[in-house]
Amino acid sequence: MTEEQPKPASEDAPQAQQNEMPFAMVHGEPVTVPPQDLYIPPDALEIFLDAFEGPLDLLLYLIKRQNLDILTLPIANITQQYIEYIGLMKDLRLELAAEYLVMAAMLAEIKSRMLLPRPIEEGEEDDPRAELIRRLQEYERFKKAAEDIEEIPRVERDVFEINVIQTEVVVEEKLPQVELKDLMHSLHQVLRRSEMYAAHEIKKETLSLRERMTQVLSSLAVDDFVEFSSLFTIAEGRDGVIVTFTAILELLKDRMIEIVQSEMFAPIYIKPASQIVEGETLEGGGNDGV
Amino acid sequence: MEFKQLKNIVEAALLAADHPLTADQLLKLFEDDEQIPSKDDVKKVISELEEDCAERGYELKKIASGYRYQTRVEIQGWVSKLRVERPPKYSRAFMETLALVVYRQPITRAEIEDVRGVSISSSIFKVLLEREWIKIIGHKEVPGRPAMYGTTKKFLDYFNLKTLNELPSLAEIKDLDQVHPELAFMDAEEQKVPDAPVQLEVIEGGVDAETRH
Amino acid sequence: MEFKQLKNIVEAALLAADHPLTADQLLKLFEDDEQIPSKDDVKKVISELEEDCAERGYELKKIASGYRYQTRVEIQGWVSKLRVERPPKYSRAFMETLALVVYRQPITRAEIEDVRGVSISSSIFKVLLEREWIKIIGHKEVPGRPAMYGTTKKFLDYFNLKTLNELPSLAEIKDLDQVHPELAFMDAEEQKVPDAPVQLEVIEGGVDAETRH
Repeated sequence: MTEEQPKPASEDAPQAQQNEMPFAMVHGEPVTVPPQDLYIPPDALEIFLDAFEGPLDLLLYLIKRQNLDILTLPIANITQQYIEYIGLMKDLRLELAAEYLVMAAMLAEIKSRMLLPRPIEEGEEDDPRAELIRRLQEYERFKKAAEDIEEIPRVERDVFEINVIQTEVVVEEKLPQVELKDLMHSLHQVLRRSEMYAAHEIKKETLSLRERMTQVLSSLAVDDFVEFSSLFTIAEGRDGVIVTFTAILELLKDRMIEIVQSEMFAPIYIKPASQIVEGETLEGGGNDGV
Repeated sequence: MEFKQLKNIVEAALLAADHPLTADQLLKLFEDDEQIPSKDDVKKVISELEEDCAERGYELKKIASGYRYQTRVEIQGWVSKLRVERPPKYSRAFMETLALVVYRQPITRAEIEDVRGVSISSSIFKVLLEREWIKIIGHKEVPGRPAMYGTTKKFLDYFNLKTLNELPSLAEIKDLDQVHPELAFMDAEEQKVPDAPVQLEVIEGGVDAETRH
Repeated sequence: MEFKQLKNIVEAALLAADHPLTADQLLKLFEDDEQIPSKDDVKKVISELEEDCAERGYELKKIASGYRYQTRVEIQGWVSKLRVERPPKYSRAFMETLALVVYRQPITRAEIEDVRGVSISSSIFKVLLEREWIKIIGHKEVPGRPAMYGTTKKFLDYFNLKTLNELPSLAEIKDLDQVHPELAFMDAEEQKVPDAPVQLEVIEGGVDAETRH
């Protein structure tokens, strides 16, 4: 996609622009002549931000374009060019990433520091450009590394895996093994995502209650009608009775079960909440009551 | 193109293709070339390739939709072991669905989907029901009467639990990283981490990606 | 078992496997046999198989997680015509992020952003993690405990590598103090800048599906 812009740049630009509208407004001034030596056709500006991977990339581009070494970073020049780009982009109302503006500020700061007189004893390590140069070099290394990786022959693009059909495979099915910690981990993940912690007071809900609810419903699935008292196991003691009772209330509240009593003092029965269609009890046939 | 190169390309193409190829389809691979091979050449290549593997563990077979390489029945006993050798693993969606049934039972599919934020494929329930780790324990009396799921005795047996109470509470799971340091990622020695004091933990493949969006 | 049959089986297994196989994994195919081949035999078979296809359109390649048959780069132009979909193309942002993980692992997202000077879209990490090219290998013990990323074997496999060492080494960093100390402050106006017309160059690969969605 390297741009071979047919449009002449610096030399012919003045004549060409005679009858043209200003193509940008910089600081309120109409710009009819594009900045010399960094002319980007206005159309191309649109893709400007996509073309560069951020301010470091843009700076590198400005430096490389002039065949300069990063180490000799001509700060005044680069700053000026950089800021002109930014100005153009702003006037074209391109959405400007904050990083570009931060860089502009940094460049301006370095420039101003370099204009100030320096005490003699100041060594090179205090060169205000040092940090910027370090970052530019660092970025350039990885930019190059990314290009290198891009060149490496890779599957799907340069080489293709060979995967010959196996004839008449008798599939020996092996069920996946699951460990409890995997299960806990899954729950941890899903809860973290759903932010259930924040929204509910589920902490109060004990697992035994949930389990008991399942047990109660399961016994209904088998017998359909279950005597209330048979749901309690005396051996479980007081806590067990409370859990069971709470489970029944909970199910009742959710309208999953109904409680019926034919007459006063007759045995109380629990049954699944009334099923609308006769015969269609629990779907999934074999699975119920397992 | 030399015959030898033609043969190399046809052979590699047949090996790499994920579906059978006809002679015409093979010819198409060369349509941008200066010299397009003839169909006869391609057919000659194919018959040579057939002979080349006459004594090998695989063969070039002509089936209805074209030619394809396949392993020979004679060695199926060995090659089929490839399939079972990798321990199968349940997907994250599967594990999370199971975890939600465990902790929120009785729960409907819609409720699980609600928490996970994505729809769940029916096959997950099918497998969970087939393994008899969950069962339908009733139907919720709301429109559509959706099935409500709960865990089974088999589930408890598999995980060696007497009751669900033996599982950590939700609050503990929230602090999973701290509570169960033994879950720590075992690769520690392999992954030399020079930089900073680091606490490793099990988060395999892509977990974070999903939390991000 | 005769050597020839051993070779036939190993060859067919490597051709049929949908993932790379190590010598040990290949040995396992024979564990039910009366006479189990030695690992040396298997290795000998492998090196013979490598030679057998030296002049073919495919090769037996050793990569991070084992041996795999694959087509040769040289015939990519023909074989890629088999694929209907175009290979995924990755943006520069994506590749640079990957490069930083490759060379700087373990590395956090903030550290990557620091070097690149821009924030990185989450979708890049999502894709990298989903492709299992990178994984979270721990958390840095700094505020927020950010995830640290590292590369996986899958990454090496995908890029045809045995180890990370096969990657080109990173460019050297030149030392500002040593190279041009005298230039340190000679700057600004004196520096003649050639004022050639300039076109926007570096658009290549910059815009891509990945960064866009």
